[in-house]
Amino acid sequence: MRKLASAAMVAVMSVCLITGVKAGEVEVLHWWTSGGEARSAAELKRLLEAKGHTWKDFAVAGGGGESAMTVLKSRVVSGKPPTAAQIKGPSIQEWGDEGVLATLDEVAKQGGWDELLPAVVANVMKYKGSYVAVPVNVHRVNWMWVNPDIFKKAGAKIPTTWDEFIVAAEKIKAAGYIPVAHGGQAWQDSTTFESVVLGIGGADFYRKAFVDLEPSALNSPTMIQAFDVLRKIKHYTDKDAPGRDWNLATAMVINGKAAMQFMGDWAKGEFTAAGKKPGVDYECVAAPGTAGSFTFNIDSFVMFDVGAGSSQEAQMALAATIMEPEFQEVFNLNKGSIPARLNMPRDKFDSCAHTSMDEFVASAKTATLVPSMAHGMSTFSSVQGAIYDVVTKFYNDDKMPAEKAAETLAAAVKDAR
Amino acid sequence: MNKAVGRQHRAGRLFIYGCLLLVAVYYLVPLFVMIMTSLKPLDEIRTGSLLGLPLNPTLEAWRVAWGSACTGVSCEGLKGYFWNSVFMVVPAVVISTMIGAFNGYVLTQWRFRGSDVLFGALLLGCFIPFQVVLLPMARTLGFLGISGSVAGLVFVHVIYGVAFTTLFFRNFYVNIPRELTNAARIDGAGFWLIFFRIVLPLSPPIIVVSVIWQFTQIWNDFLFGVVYSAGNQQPITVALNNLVNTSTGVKQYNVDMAAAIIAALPTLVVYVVSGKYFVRGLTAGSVKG
Amino acid sequence: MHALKIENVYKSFGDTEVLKGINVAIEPGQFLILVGPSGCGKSTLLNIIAGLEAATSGHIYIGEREVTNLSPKDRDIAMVFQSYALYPNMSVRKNISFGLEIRKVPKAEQRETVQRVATMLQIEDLLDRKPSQLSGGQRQRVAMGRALARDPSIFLFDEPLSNLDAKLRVEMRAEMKELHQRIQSTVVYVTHDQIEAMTLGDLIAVMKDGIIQQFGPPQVIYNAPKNMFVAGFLGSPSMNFIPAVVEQTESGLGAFLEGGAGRIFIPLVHCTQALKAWVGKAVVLGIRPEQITHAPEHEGRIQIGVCRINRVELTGPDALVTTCLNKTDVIARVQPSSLCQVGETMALGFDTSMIVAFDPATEEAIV
Amino acid sequence: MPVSHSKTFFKDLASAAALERLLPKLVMAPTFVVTLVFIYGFIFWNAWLSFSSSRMLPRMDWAGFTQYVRLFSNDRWWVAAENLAIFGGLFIVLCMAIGLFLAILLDQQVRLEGAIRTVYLYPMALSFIVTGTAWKWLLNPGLGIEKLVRDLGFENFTFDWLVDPEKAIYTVVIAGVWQSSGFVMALFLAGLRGIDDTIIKAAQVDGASLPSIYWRIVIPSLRPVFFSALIILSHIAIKSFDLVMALTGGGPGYASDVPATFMYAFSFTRGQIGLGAASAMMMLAAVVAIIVPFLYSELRRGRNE
Repeated sequence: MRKLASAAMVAVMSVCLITGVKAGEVEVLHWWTSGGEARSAAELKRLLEAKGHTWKDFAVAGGGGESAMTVLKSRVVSGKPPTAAQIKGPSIQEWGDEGVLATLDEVAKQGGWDELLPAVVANVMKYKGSYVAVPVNVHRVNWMWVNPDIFKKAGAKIPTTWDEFIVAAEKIKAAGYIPVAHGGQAWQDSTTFESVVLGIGGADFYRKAFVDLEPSALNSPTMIQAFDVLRKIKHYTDKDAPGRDWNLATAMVINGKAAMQFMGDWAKGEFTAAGKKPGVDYECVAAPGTAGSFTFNIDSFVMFDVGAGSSQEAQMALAATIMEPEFQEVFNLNKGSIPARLNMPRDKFDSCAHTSMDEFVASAKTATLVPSMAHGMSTFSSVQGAIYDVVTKFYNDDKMPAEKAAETLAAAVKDAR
Repeated sequence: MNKAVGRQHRAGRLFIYGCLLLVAVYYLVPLFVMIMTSLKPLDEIRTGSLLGLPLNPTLEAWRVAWGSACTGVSCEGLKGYFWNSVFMVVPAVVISTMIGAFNGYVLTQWRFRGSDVLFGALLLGCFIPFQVVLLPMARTLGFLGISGSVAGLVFVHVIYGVAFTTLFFRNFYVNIPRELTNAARIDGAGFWLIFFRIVLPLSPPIIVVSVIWQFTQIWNDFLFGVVYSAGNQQPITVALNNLVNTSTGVKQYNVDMAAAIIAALPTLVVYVVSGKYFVRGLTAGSVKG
Repeated sequence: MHALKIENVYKSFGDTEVLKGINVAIEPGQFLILVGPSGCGKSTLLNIIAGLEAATSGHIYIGEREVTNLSPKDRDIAMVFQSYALYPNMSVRKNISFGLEIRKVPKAEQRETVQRVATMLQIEDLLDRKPSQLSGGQRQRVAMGRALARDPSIFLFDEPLSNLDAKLRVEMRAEMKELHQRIQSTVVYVTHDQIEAMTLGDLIAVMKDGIIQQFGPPQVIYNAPKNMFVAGFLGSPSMNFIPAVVEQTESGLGAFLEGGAGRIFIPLVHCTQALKAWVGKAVVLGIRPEQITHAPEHEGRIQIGVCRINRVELTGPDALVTTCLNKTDVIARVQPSSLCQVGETMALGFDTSMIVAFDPATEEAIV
Repeated sequence: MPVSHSKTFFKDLASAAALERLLPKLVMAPTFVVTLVFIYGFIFWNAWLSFSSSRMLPRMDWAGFTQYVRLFSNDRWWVAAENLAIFGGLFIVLCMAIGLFLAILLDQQVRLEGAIRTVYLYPMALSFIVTGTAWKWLLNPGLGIEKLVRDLGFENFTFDWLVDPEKAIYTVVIAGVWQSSGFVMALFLAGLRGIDDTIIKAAQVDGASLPSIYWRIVIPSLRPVFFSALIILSHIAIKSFDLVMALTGGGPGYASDVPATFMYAFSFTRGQIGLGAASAMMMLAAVVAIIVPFLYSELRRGRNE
């Protein structure tokens, strides 16, 4: 009898001990499932586990997070949200409206986030003045990736305006290369398109069209011009482009089949994986007409309200870990982007990243720092989707006049708001 | 006369075999491409022809897909997920087949007022697009406290599989004469005894059909699997999707293909091994309206 | 004590009423036949007795107890089905012993019973076969065996012989009759075959439209049918119905039949009291074919008429000839030896002692 | 047994019988509840959503027919609806035709029947994701069939339906038929095996030729099989989601979008749950309009037989 009692005592005590450490579990929903991204996520896991918490991986790949969003909505509806999920841009506000997010103000205060983060980034992370999300990186979208060899062979100059682009593209085509590597998927069409709009209309026009969604900008001569340019770009792509994944398009630039690709800086990972060096084997330049401007795409983790307790501790630890320089550095080296926090040592980063960092700070001052429409930073997903539909429809339907496209765009956006 | 008939007959045979073989090629090409690709090294895929035989066949891709491909932060291949799927499929198939058998038994041998209407309603129900049920089902699972668990996933698969299993069993049992169960009732057997002693022993053909159908459906399901499973309990289709859908990095087509075949292997085996019984089971009555 | 009593049983499926107040009672050891055309409700009634279907209202008693709300297994009955309903997955032995097994009869006793029944039905060497390996007649025997093994208070038969060929059916009919006489069990037997009904039954209930039209011993029903339906249903070829007008003559009540070759006077000797009211009115006279034969054979109350023969059918032992009386086809049963050709005339003798008269409006017998 | 048992004993028996009469209903009860809640309840819930202003997550307010108005003015929806008509029609007809044709051929006492049948049947075992991936390769002009034929020396051969917005939906048909026709073949084969031989013999005695025996006698008697196949195929066609996603992703542009992908995109990716719900209601309405008459007539026939 006494034996039994003491055994029970031990059992009770050991339970107390375990909870005493307050080691929690985080369940992180993300769609980084392969290559450099998976390694980056693994790094986060390692850092968190070093703090004594456990990481329950919840990876759902596919379509830039489309499946993951479905899963996330179901989980929130079921009343069991994950600890953190990869959500960015205005969607953070939408989730904030649902009242399911946890506030990170305490962690932010301890970490001095207000000083570390540029105002633009910090604003995206806050809902009604409170931090609810942690940024992991800043992508620049308006890049053009260039194979300098082909330009040399074709005798073309790397374009800085869209007029120059056409001249160069003609030469490259004549030399027997594909001028533009492209994957015909809606988001890639729009990624190219937003660079065109930014290059032709400038940052103010871009903001009016894609942030303020003014009909006068959406259905304007400038927009018509942008659509015309998009169609010209299409003529410089190969006919197998539809449905192609972006990384295969990048591979065409790497392998010397195509001269240029309009893509965000995640494309750099492909070059790096192929053993190519920036400035030597490839060039990273701003898309024509967008030098000095910066379309940003910030990946971030939103923290869900999981109630008090050990999992909340783990959640806070996760938020803090993401903001630590150690993680920001490793992660962004892997991913090709730049850290979201300022004043990081930059010696490990390459020249493209350096350009990106400089322009990020500079463009913030000149008001040419704009959110990426194609990557859900400027509007709610419904509007983004409506724009996608029009752009991709125009891109794939050569019979559709640019005027019609601009008109449809304004109407579709109005409908989706 | 006889010769002419013989020649005509031979021409007919030739036509039959010609058609059958031609169609067989159409059916086999995709599998052939998948297998060949999975056996090639990556650079050979980029340069060579899609239909070409591998010059340096290697099982490396298979090894990677099974044991070391990344499906998230962990890079342990499909092997863990494979068993997740097994633990989900087996109970789901067993339970839905069982319920289907009970329902079919009641709907044919113990009809009651409104049972036909119920059956019609059930049948209509299998046309509901599954996307519609995702959110309300999520809430229900949360309410029942089985969200994000294997039990929850089994629950969902059973619910949306019962319509089909019921259809199969009902159409099979409709051919069992009512007199047979009546005779058993007179002999003193009750509802369950009749089912287990008389009806069930007649059922193997249709059980095979139902099991094959359910097994394939559930094993291959992605939508429910991805939405209702929690992190480390995801079924193999979700892992396959994670593995194939790279957002960054080089696409390893050979690994993708090997993984796709691994994910499809159990259902393939089921079809190949029991295909004969499948057709037999269908013959035995399931196709009779 | 009745072996079976059915009291005021009604049954409807949805809006259609298939049984409209059935009342029947039989004594132990009696062989009751439920006979009628398909759709008359006889099988439904049998199922209700068995408990396979529930009556909408009414009561069923087996022996001294009411079984209306009992399930089949508690009613102490056995049943043989039209399709035999042998369990296809079980051997003959198992088929026979299944009911015993469920009732937890000891193993040894089961074996003994199976042996006894098998011997009785001469199916010993079939015991280890599956039903699919048996012929129709063998299956029928096994189905009987399954019922016999149980030794119930009532046997129910649902058209057990209708799936057999003609010869086998006659054999089995005789065998069943003999078996019943031997074991003296109470039987309810459904059939649409009037010969089975006549030969097997102690009592017959003729059914139509969910109503028992007449209930009684076979010969009574045959000779004194209550209405035209019963009269027409029993007997083959069925009774001739001839429209006629009742007249009062010097020799009593009677009617004239107008044929192609002359007038025949038919005296009406039964129920004269009731028929008096019908003088001058139209009735239907029912005469069975065997009561119209070739003339010389008969004695007694015989009327002879010369008739034109329109059709001749030979059946072997005798011949059926058709003539036309009162504009109605009338069939007579004659000896083949006295047969004439189609178109010729023939003297036919009418045995008027068995003639029944019916009210043409209600089709009820005039009594 | 003592005689005195009778009263209560028989009462017990009666209540046991009542229980037994209740039992079938009890057994069906879970299915009934499940159908009511998880199918019709959810449909009702969805109908409600379609009249709400729900965006990212469900919100139960009343917005009238706004979502339907938006749906009908959405160009993409009409593309999706037209695609379903093209895909569904072709898919069902081709699967039935090929399945029946193969079944008849296989029913001619063919050698190696088992092996051939397995070959025809195996695609059904694969998930649509796998099917889509494999066919994406084969149909890709730069990788698959077009390249192969060109490598054989036919330089002008083009087969670029996958990347042609006008033809992309037909590639979905090709892959879909590939996947499902074998199963239909099995259904028909089973149906053929179930036909009474004497009917065919009788027709032969009557002097009918083999094709006309099939056309006039065998095929009409396969009516129930056509019904089963129709149910299963239309079920697959209407729910064709995975296949489209894996093969074309709805592209190029949204040229090969179908209602299922449309509904998914708007409900989950676009955060327009109300609109998605409205599109789902339209899908259900189409199903009801097509399937219910069939179901009704077949079930009635079944009851009368």
